[in-house]
Amino acid sequence: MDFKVENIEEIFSGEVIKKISNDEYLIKIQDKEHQLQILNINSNKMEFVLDNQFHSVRYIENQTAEMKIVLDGTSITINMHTHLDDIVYKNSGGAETGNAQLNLRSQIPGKVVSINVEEGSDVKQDDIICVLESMKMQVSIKSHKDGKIKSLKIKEGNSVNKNDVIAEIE
Amino acid sequence: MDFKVENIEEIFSGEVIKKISNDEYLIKIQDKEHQLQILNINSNKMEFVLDNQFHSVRYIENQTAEMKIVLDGTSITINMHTHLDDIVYKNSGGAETGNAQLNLRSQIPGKVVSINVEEGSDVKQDDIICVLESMKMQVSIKSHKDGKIKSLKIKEGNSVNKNDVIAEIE
Amino acid sequence: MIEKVLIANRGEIALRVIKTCKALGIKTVAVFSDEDRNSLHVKNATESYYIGEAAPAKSYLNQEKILDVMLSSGTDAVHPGYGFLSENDDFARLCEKNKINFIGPSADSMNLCGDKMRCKEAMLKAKVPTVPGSPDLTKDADDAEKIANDIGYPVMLKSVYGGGGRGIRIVNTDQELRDAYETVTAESIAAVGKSAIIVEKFLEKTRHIEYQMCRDNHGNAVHLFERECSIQRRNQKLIEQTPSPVVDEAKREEIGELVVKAAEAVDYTNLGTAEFLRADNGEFYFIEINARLQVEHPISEMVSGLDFVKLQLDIANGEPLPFKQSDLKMNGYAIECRINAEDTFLDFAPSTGPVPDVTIPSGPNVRCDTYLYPGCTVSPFYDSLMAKLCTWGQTFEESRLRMLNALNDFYIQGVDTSIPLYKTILKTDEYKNGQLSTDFLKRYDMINRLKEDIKNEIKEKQLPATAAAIMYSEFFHSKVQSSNGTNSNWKTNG
Amino acid sequence: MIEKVLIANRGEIALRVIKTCKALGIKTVAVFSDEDRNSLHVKNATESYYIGEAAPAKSYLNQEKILDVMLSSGTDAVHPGYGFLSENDDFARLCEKNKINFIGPSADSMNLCGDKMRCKEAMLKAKVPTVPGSPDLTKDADDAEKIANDIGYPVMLKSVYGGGGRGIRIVNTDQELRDAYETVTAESIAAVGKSAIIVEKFLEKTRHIEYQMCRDNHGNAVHLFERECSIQRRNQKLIEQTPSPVVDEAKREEIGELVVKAAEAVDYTNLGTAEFLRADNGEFYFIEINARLQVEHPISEMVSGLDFVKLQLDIANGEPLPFKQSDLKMNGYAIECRINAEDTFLDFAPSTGPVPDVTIPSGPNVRCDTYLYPGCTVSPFYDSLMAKLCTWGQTFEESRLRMLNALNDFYIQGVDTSIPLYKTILKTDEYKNGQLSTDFLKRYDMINRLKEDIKNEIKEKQLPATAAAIMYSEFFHSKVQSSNGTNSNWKTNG
Repeated sequence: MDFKVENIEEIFSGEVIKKISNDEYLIKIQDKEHQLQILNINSNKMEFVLDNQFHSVRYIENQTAEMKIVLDGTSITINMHTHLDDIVYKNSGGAETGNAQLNLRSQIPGKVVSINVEEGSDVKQDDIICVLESMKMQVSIKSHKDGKIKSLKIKEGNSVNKNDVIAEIE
Repeated sequence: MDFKVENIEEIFSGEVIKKISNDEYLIKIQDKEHQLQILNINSNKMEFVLDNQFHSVRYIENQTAEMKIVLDGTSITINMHTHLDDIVYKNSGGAETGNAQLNLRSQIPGKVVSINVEEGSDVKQDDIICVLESMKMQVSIKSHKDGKIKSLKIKEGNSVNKNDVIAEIE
Repeated sequence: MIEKVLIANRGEIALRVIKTCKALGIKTVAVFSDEDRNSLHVKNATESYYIGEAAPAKSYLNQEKILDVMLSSGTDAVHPGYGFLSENDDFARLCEKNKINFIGPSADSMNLCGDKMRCKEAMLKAKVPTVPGSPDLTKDADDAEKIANDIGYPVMLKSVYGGGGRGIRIVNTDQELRDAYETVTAESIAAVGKSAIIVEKFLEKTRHIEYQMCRDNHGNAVHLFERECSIQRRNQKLIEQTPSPVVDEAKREEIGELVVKAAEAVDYTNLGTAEFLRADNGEFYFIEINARLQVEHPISEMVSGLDFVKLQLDIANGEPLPFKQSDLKMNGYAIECRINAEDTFLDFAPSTGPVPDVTIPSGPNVRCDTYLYPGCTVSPFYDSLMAKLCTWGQTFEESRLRMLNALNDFYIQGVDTSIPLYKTILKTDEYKNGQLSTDFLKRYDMINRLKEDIKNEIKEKQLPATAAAIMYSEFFHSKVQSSNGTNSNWKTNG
Repeated sequence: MIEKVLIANRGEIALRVIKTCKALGIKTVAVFSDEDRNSLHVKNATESYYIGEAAPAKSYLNQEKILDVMLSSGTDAVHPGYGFLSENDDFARLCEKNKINFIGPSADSMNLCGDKMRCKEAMLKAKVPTVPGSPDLTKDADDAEKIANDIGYPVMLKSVYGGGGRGIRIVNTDQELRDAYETVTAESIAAVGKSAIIVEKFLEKTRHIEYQMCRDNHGNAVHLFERECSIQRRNQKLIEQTPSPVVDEAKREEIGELVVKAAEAVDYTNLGTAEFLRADNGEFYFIEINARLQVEHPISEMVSGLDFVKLQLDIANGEPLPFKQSDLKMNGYAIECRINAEDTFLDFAPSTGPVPDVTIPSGPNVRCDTYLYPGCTVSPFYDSLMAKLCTWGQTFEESRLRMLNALNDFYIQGVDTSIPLYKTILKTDEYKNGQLSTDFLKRYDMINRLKEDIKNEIKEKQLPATAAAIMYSEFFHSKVQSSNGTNSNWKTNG
């Protein structure tokens, strides 16, 4: 199995070599063997000792080829695959980025206090589309491009979550 | 239902009068009504507000007529019955107390470091039967009465738990 | 004598006040909104009362409702904390009228402090130097624009009712000024229900240095030393420390004397804070009085050895100060980091939601004031301060190292926090050398240095991270394939 | 310079040492037995090594094994904590031989301190007054009986290798002496593998007052003030405080000078403690030197502002003391309560087992050193100290009130603790007035007063306890009978 840790270039190969006892394993990472002892494990969390160093890991999110963990307090994303080199990362495509992107999304949660445009309005990049309030702060959500408001997905007084679509701009 | 709190003389009658909302109740204790709101509850623990005072209770042990709880950090035993006055407490009998008691029990957990008597030995009250070690302390277990060792229930080097029988003395 | 205190607040400051009251045997009354039903202040107070919906206007700003609770619960005093009603002189007056001891200055003094223009006049009269700016409240955006052009950009727009950095914008052009005028007005109205704006010259490379004021009802006044709060984002303090690296014993005394004059000029009683800008040339300019206990009071408690809430209660009870200025000695160095729920990389945008797990740092000379507990929720209705992490040391270096250690121990699951940023800041030479200014973050490119640090940290953890991933696959993907023998060779799947 | 420290210990003291090392950027190596696989010291150290079975002789007392770990892990220094190998001069010598910096006195000095007879001689030579007693080690029980009859009962039997109150018995008759001689021998052998017993006159109504000694490798010595540790059970300290209520500035200096002489008399280096008995007439008698960091060191840290572990590391690194006696000032009042796993009503018998839940107190000027966490286990293999709860105050009263508050907040599920006893003690006038003596518990009938307090506490909680019982029945016995309507009347079952 190959592993790639976040935005670090190197790709690591890794596997379990041997189960030494009920909770002890010999694993191999990049041709080097390491002793690993599990102190406790469930599907959300593992505590383990690797080469005499204690670590605690929380498994936050798991997909086939990507895993989000918190290791000793640090958030880390790991990509994994049998042969990682072959994969075209989903993030490397051009979909949903920059000018081509239809949806304007909110990057924060908050309550809509005002909407500054209507459906059909023409907008320029950085024009204020709406204002959200969260934690006593007023935050303006600005258009990510020049275009026309195709549809508005919010109402005044409603709450939006992070990543909710604010408007479609074409 | 009647309730008696540990060694306090008074017996309290108590019942739920009314469920006000999903988590609010009106209860009656000794003819006085009280508002009770549950913040969260499971079979081990409840957090509640009684007459605007917050309390946290852990249910440690429950039997039909007796309940052990920890209320706001204090351990309390509660006896309960439809009519508490009618009950003959199991503790008020003479069984297993004082001179009539057969079993010598250990009141502490520990490892048996030495046994000072044999089966058949005659012992006097306060004679040392055995010595236990726990938390680096040596503690002598003494006979609770004059008598003869009927049987010994321990071996040197073994561990005993709190309340384990050490010996039968008749 | 105060026997029962209602705390008209929530979060860590409510807990802070309860702590001292409990130790002194004073009963406490908590109030809570829908959002705070399961909050710790509700659980730790002697009594707790529900006062309304989550939105502050419906609960923590609802004077009538809070007054009802005070009267029905037999409360004899109220501690307002900071924010909410703490600097609302109408509320202070309402309490005075109802014979409830408001723990803070009198309504009149609070009104004077809150009215930044009249306060400034009082200071000028008392010969306390202030920042150049508009002589009066601005009438409207047009008026503000005119003043800005008179004193020259950059200028600062400031709601006189704002506080803690909210309702403040720095603007460089007429257009920016007009936009900001609207936002500041809206924020001020949302926060305290009213708005009035002044314009002031914006001084560059300034430090924010403030003094703890303390004055009893008999006219005895002292200062409890300074705090430097220069590390800010969006005009809100992030990291505070005391003593300030640019205040020596002589300067402390010199400005301290001004602070006592300032307190007298507005007839201030109880604890408060006099805020100053220190220009790069070493001059101090009075900016405003915060007529309340500050967020950052713990670091002053650490170096003075005093319990400020106890001191507030004693003063409110009419007792004379138990010390003179000459009795007070500063002991050691203290630092506070404000642990906010925010996304550093998204211009500090709020981050809210459930916190399934949290580890609170502790240890010798570490203090953490927080409302967090495993399973709690960070609400979007209230401000982003989740915890105040403070450390003390006999030297500044000791305090700094303890803080770094404590920041490493602090784990908050579920929301973004400012903890990584603070770790980066505390390790920089600029911070160690005390090269502080209110534009510290931008001046020293802290966000990019944070990015670099995070990258390096992940790099260091590559090996155990890979091991963690391997074991996860092993356990939760390939369990069926495994044999049970002790020495069997397992094959990884894939 | 020390870069990597092995901590030859477990529990709270291992965590305490790790904390300072971490802040200073020094790597730490933990060792653990089977029983401690999941202990916090294993998780917090940079590296952790398994060293054997639960029984101390098989692990924490296993010098060879620990040496192996030190050599293979590239450790350059060892911190022994207290107990275990901390006062074993063979171990200190083994470290010296292997060029590992033993953080403590030299093996020779430790040997001299540990040999209570030779130490006493050295003190007499240095004109430090000592307690009347046997001139030499006792040969056997017969010899001990003879000496006891010479100096008159009550006498104290004391293993010269004991420590922290273990291996000590007070006896009043020949028969008691003979029984105790055996027990003390056995306990000493179990704890440190050897035994040798002295007999001393037992002074009544004495106070236990000790001084923190501090001496560097260059002969500079100071004392870091006294601690009064008179509240004891079975000759083990329960509650400590500093300053002592019977030591004023002049007395502090007078005895402090003796302490410096004592340190010089045995060529002591690093931190240690000189223990004294103070007779009711005010006389101080030296009893022994504890050649290690004491359990109760945090309260001295609190009033001195020093980090003792850092100080130990600096001295071990050969640095000269950074202060003179005249630089040191005592600041405020500190109290420590030793939170033990024991049954107060069963003659303080050990209580062990799983701890499913625990709430650790915190707050301004509260410090809790502990190995507890929810889900941990209190092991029968090691001693009963689970936590050290310390509070500081500018006045004694402030410290006492904070302690009471913190004791109330402390919740440990699953084992009996000494917390209720401490709450009772701290509320008595005798404690408040400083009427302390080593027989405090018996003299003032504390156990019965505790019983009374518990009874009253339960009485006060009768109403909510009944409510809790009602709701339990409601929810878990009669659920099936209930209707779901919002306003329906529920019937209790019964």
